[in-house]
Amino acid sequence: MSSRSPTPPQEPTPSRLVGSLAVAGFLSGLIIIGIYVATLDTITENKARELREAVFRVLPEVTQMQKLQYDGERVVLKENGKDDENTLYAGYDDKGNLAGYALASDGPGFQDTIRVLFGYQPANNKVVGMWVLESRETPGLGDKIYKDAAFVTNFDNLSTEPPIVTVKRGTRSRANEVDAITGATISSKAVVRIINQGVEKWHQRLPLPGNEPQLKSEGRT
Amino acid sequence: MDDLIWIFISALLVNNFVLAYFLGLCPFLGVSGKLETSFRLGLATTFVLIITAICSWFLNTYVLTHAPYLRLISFIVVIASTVQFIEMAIKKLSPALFQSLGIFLPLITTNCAILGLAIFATNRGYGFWEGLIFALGAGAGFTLAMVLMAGMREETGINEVPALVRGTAFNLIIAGILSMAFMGFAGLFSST
Amino acid sequence: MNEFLTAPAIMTGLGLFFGVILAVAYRLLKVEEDPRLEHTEELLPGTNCGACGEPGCVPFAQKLLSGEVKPSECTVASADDIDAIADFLGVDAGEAEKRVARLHCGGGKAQAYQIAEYDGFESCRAAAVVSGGGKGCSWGCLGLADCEVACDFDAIGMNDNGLPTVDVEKCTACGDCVEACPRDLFEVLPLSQKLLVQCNIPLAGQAVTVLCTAGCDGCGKCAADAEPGLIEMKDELPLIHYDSGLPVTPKATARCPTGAIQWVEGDQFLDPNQSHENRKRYAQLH
Amino acid sequence: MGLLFSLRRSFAHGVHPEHHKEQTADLPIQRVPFCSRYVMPLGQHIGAPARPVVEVGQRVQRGQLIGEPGAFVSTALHSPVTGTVRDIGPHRYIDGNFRPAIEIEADPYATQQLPRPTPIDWRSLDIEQFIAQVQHAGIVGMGGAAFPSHVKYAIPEGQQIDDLLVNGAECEPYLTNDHRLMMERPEAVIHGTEIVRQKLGAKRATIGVEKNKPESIAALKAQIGERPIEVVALEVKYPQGAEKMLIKAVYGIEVPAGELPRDVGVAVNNVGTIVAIADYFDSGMPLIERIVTVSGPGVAEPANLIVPLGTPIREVLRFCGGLKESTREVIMGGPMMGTPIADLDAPILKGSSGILAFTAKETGRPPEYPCIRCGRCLEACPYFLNPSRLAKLGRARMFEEMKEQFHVMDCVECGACTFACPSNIPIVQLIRTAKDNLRQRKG
Amino acid sequence: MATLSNKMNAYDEMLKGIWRDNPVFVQVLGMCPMLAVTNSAVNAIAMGLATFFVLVSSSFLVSGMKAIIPKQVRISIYVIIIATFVTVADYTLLALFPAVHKELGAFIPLIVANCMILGRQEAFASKHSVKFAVMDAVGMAGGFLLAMFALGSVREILGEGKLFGISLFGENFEPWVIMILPPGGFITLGLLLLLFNWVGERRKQFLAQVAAVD
Amino acid sequence: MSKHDPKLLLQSAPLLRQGMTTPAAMRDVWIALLPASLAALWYFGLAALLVLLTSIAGAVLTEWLFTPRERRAITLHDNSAALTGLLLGLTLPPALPLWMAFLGGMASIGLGKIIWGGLGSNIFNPALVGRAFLLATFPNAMTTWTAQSGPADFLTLHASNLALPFMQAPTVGAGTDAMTTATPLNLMKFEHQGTDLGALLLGNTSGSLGETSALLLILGGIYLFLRRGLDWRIPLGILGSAALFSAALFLIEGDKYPTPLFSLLSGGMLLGAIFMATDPVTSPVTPKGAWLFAIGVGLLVVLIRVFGGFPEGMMYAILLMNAATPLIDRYTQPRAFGRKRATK
Ligand SMILES: Cc1cc2nc3c(=O)[nH]c(=O)nc-3n(C[C@H](O)[C@H](O)[C@H](O)COP(=O)(O)O)c2cc1C
Ligand SMILES: Cc1cc2nc3c(=O)[nH]c(=O)nc-3n(C[C@H](O)[C@H](O)[C@H](O)COP(=O)(O)O)c2cc1C
Ligand SMILES: Cc1cc2nc3c(=O)[nH]c(=O)nc-3n(C[C@H](O)[C@H](O)[C@H](O)COP(=O)(O)O)c2cc1C
Ligand SMILES: Cc1cc2nc3c(=O)[nH]c(=O)nc-3n(C[C@H](O)[C@H](O)[C@H](O)CO)c2cc1C
Ligand code: SF4
Ligand code: SF4
Ligand code: SF4
Ligand code: SF4
Ligand code: FES
Repeated sequence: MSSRSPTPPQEPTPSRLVGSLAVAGFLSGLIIIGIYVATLDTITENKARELREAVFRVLPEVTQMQKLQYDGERVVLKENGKDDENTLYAGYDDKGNLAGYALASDGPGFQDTIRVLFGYQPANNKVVGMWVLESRETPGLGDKIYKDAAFVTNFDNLSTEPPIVTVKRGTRSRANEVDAITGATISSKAVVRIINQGVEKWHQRLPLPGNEPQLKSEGRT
Repeated sequence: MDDLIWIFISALLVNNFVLAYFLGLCPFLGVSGKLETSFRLGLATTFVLIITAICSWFLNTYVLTHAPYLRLISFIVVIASTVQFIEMAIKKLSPALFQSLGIFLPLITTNCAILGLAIFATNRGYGFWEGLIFALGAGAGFTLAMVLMAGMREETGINEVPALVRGTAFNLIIAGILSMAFMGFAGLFSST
Repeated sequence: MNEFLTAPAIMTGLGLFFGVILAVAYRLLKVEEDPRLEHTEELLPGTNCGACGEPGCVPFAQKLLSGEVKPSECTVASADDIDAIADFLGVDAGEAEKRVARLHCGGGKAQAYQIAEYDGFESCRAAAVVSGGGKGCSWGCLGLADCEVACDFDAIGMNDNGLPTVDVEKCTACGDCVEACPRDLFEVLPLSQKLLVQCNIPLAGQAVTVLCTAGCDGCGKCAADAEPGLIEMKDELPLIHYDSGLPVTPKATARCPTGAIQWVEGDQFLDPNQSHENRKRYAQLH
Repeated sequence: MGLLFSLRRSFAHGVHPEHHKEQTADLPIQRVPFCSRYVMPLGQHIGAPARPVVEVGQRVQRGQLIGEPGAFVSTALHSPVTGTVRDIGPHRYIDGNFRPAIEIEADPYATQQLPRPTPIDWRSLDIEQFIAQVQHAGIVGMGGAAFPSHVKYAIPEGQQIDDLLVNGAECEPYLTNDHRLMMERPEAVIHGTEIVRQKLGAKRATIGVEKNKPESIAALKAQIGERPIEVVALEVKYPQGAEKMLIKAVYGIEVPAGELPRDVGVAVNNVGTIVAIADYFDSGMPLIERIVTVSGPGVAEPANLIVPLGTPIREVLRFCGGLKESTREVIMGGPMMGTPIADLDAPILKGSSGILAFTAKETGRPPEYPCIRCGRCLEACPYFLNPSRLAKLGRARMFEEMKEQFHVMDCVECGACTFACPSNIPIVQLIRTAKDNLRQRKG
Repeated sequence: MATLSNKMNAYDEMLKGIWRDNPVFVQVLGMCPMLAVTNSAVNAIAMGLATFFVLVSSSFLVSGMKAIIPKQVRISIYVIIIATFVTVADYTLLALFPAVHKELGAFIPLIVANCMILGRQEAFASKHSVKFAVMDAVGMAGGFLLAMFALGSVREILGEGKLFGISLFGENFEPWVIMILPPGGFITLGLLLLLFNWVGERRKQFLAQVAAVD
Repeated sequence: MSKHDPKLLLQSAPLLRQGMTTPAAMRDVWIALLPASLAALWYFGLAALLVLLTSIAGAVLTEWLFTPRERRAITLHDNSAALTGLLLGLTLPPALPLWMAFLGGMASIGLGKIIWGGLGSNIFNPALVGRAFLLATFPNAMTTWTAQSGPADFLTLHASNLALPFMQAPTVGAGTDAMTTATPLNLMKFEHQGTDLGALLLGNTSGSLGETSALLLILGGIYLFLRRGLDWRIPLGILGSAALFSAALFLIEGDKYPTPLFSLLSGGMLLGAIFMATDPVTSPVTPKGAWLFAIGVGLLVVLIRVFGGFPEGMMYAILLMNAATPLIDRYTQPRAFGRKRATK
């Protein structure tokens, strides 16, 4: 009991209350913007690198990429603005030829939402790579969807026509089949379902072969 | 529609705020000793969660697109002020409602379930309805966990729990076992 | 660089906006409350023990504000705390006389006869409802510690003789033991009242001695030895009139044949040979 | 369901203890000889104690009034013997406490004859006079609770008794006093029933007897004649004799909690009470003796006895050959609801239906285990309480909750729950402790 | 107030937070971050350090400005101060340790809601000098860090057989998956608290014995 | 018969007791479980015996270690700790490393019972707490089901049984895979493949030790019922509601969902409904509450089995309803005699 004021504290004027709140807000705004600006470059760079790594992982033999946006009718180059569910990435090889698209898709897994990025070549209905961006699947079981190399490589060359199906481990025989992970059938199926949904969503939107967006500049972002 | 249902079920059972995300533990451990109170706190929390969902959607859509770096602080300021305003209004307009729900409001505004909801909803890019359903599910899940916990604590209160165990340690262990039981909901409606 | 302006601007705006709203709301929606209540409450111990006779600390605080009670009536708060409250409210702290719970029975295992054997739930009240628990004296202490359990301040312990001993230091005079005892043996008395009757039996003579060697047999010697008028024999028991203002001395205990009346400084039952002591004193006097 | 229960002539829940009545069921009622010292507690009944109207040293005749009713809910007290008043003061009562009592030393040379019978013309009495007479006769309920009978007959304005229910269930194990009474004096039972029925203005009377007493049922039926009295054979189940259960079994009516039988138009009397009334109006003899079953494995010679009130239990047992070496516990009343006796000098009271002695075999119990919430107590409790919860709360000293939420005050302490409990939890004792606590708080 | 402060020993203030008044084991504060991110020792330490930074800086600022903050809006202002420092911590982590930031994810902003931080401002920093406020903050945050580390390492050791990512028991160790799952968090913290109580009890008994001998 | 002699006992009435005691009630459950336990030995050989014995040992040892000295004599004597161990053992897969079975026994009693204050005070079924703990801790080992060995090779042991404490089973991958099979529920959930009802009744399918033979479990249930050892409402309510729910699903889409009969006879349904949901300590005491509890369990099992992530839902369904038991009890107080409504 350190504050033993004999009388209850006086009430200050409302304007002083409002004023001090405003001042606090002002100062805090200043500090925040300071740190934001100071870290902005590094953060953007980190993010870009991460993204590039992910895109390069799901699209083999790609060396350059650019960000695109589906605007409701067509796919256009995205210069800036926030990413949303209609954002996609195109990957190009050394010579600037389009090698495929990197598409993000998500859906419920065993525990929580799983978000994956997968490489897709609409020309030959193929998934050419898969990378888990986000998941809270059980360590030791569900996390094999990104930790188990055998599972991840399932997606390196996978036909999506007819849609991908999961089969019991070791019984994979067709081009559209994925070996499930023993003990994590559900997570495996979830990944497949998420990719199928992604393919379904994007297949119609992507430009036909020949109409692909060209690589602008030297592949920024 | 399916998505909305899954968001609700997920927040209610599979990814219960308290039992899977560890959000709102202070009131969960502190208040869940009495059933009546727990239930009312649950209702009040659901109410604040809904307010939060609305505020955060508003901020995300109209303010933060210009200044994303202000996300955290503006959430805090706006949610806290709105709730405080509502609290004063209830106190004045309906003392009965204030007695049953309002007295919890200050307690709730400072807990992490509220901020957690705003942040999760933003991170996941939820729209208005999604955010609202998420808040409803999270609130219902919080209430469910609170009420189950309160029932168990009232029951164990008259049992011969060893003196050394009684208290927070015991409540955490009960919560742990409850959380283990809630694992049974994992994968609900996502596997088929 | 315009970000350096937006951020502070938005924040200042938010601060102003909500500051004004809340300030206005505060004016319009304010509910009157005594502003001193909160602080008074903080100064109280917050144990909600009820020793003050109020249902808890908050109601006590309310009565403090309205002047119905004095700070010192809280028996749990330390002297410093009481002064602080009195200071804060600008009232008189009040005089508190230290009071403690005293037992009106000295018939432990070694003194009182057991006529039957009790077999059941270990609680005085439970035993009392099963034909008196087998103790010959149906007024005496049953020794199954209901009072010890009831005391929230850990002030009561059961001694080897099966009687509860009250730690004078720890007792806050809350009266819980008075309520718990099925035989109504406790009374909260000022610590300064050192002459105590440790028996409650309304019988006299041999009817008492066949039940308990420490019982008051109603002989009246204490009344005779004390200042005339101080002790009255009522229902075969000495009744001490402290309010008479007459001097109270250990003399009254000197000839008590059973030790039922005692001169107690501090805790009761500290000395297992007390009744023996009484007899010695009697011998010295004559 | 209601129909089903009424067809089965029983109530829901309850337990089936072994009835152990064979020890005394065939033993005719005998009279114990007089002894030297009698103790008549002033308060042997529910209500205010009687006021002594004699002085120490005064000579009293058998049947002479020695105590006046202390209030309306109180009855008169009469001397069980001819002798001299020795003391008026605290004496040990069966509940272990000391209670004011009149001690009478019997005159060893007195004949102990009653004055010549002076029948009372009950037909000419109006209800007030009848009530006054019953109160003056010192008659209280002999079914255990010792509630002054005349109070039951004082029906408040606006209420009407349609049915008189005579309780001959005798559901307590070991006891056979009511059974012997019904067998040996069926005419007195029927006669008493008619007196009370007519005075209360009830249309019908029903005598409820458990099926395990076919001789009693037959004897009663043989005496009815044209009277509007019915004898009903009830299922053998404990506590069939508890009045609300009996009403439920016979009429299918549930007496609301906190209300009395008369609120549903029923008056309930034990057969012993009925016979006491019959005897009083036939001979003018007030209540100075009663029938007591002495039984149990610890008694040398079990018996059904007519015992003058105030006789020390020790004397009754002596007449029955004393206690066996192996006796560990003596109780007054039945084994389910009786009171254990701490001091054998305590006297026989108006409400003492039996003296039972038990040996280590019956009193030795397995250790107490924690409650495993098996629910057997709930299924036993005829009052549909939750004894398991009550016991837990009782231990945790949460008395208010027991009362407010779990209706502890509705418990009649029948003991069915404790009987059924596999964990040997002293449920009834915990309940009684809590009730005692609550009563003290209120007072 | 000055006199009060003078009577106190700054080091005592610091030490009490670490053991006697440990914010987690004794005061049971800040449970949410405590449980949410302690599935490995590294995460626990990162979160602990972020909390440390926020608590110490806010205490410093609050005690420094206590004279000019109006009482009625003090809580709002504390919250603004805390939220500012949390944002600072958030961006710093994101820039310098993106991997750690990814793991801690949503829980860094939740430091704002950690009752321990606001509690210290209200109960201590706003009433004491800068020196004591900082000392107290260091002690409390240190105690928090310690508790985080204890929980994090137990969970990582049993849950993965590793500590700081280094394998402890060889390849064949069977990990206790539950430790990394939510129930494991609750139960382990419960058992740690139990252990803490038990040690405290034993200590009290021991001290009582020593006193008796004296 | 002198004045104070013999010193009489004072015991509160009633003096009579029904005769059934708590240890005897527990013993009845043991007897009722005997056929199913023997079947486990018959089908799974020595491995079954070892798993059962270690889980019992883990349970009993923990009970003994953590019970205050003065209560030890009676807690071990009441047969309940060993029963918990046995029930836990019956829910484990046959090839489980023994050290895990032991740990499971310890978790059952430690987390499921002792912490709560011992017999009668726990809210959750201890055996299932132990199993849930094991499943969450060692999900791989706990979902590795081996084919039945049959009485011929009674003595063969699985290498995995003998794994060193804290270590994985020595042969991961090929070795165990050769022996592993899917349980009827796994087949149903992931392959939409039924199992012959005859096999389910007799028990020659894979699964946990005690769950395979429906017939013997029902036999045990009947024995317990006759001995009044269980509350008949609970198994009846669970089986009834589960049957109705799965019948409804089956009618809607027969080729996707199992038949009701399959639901009732497969997996832990019967073991759970007869022996675990009926644990008196952790189920409601009130009759109405028992019905609610049972229906809740029945619905949850089918919900989890059909729509959830796990092929089997009995354990979680029971644990979840255990958590709700205090609330159920509170709101289903019997209506006291002569009172209008039950108050809460
Ligand atoms: C604690 C625990 C966590 C689990 N986590 C996952 C998971 O993250 N992903 C998954 O597909 N299955 C998980 N499972 C397993 C599923 O419940 C289910 O048994 C499995 O997916 C099907 O088994 P199978 O793949 O061996 O056929 C988990 C099981 C347990 C016990
Ligand atoms: C205060 C009080 C008043 C009673 N008044 C009446 C009454 O007016 N009429 C009546 O028939 N019974 C009355 N009773 C008696 C009860 O109905 C009941 O017969 C008695 O308590 C003993 O019943 P039991 O042996 O079933 O416990 C009264 C009881 C009490 C305690
Ligand atoms: C559990 C219980 C059992 C009882 N059993 C009997 C019994 O068997 N016979 C009987 O006459 N009264 C029995 N009574 C007393 C009756 O409830 C009721 O008080 C009595 O029949 C009223 O008649 P009375 O006032 O003439 O005694 C029992 C009471 C209770 C509470
Ligand atoms: C019918 C019956 C079923 C039981 N079922 C279980 C059970 O499923 N799991 C368990 O641990 N104990 C069981 N027990 C034993 C006992 O009730 C259990 O150990 C307590 O929950 C421990 O407090 C059962 C006992 C009985 C009488
Ligand atoms: S219960 Fe009795 S001994 Fe204990 S503090 Fe209160 S008055 Fe004193
Ligand atoms: S004083 Fe009263 S409560 Fe205390 S032990 Fe004696 S009889 Fe029991
Ligand atoms: S003693 Fe009370 S609680 Fe027990 S069965 Fe009888 S009426 Fe019910
Ligand atoms: S009969 Fe006994 S063990 Fe069973 S619920 Fe009732 S009190 Fe508990
Ligand atoms: S830390 Fe989460 S509610 Fe307090």
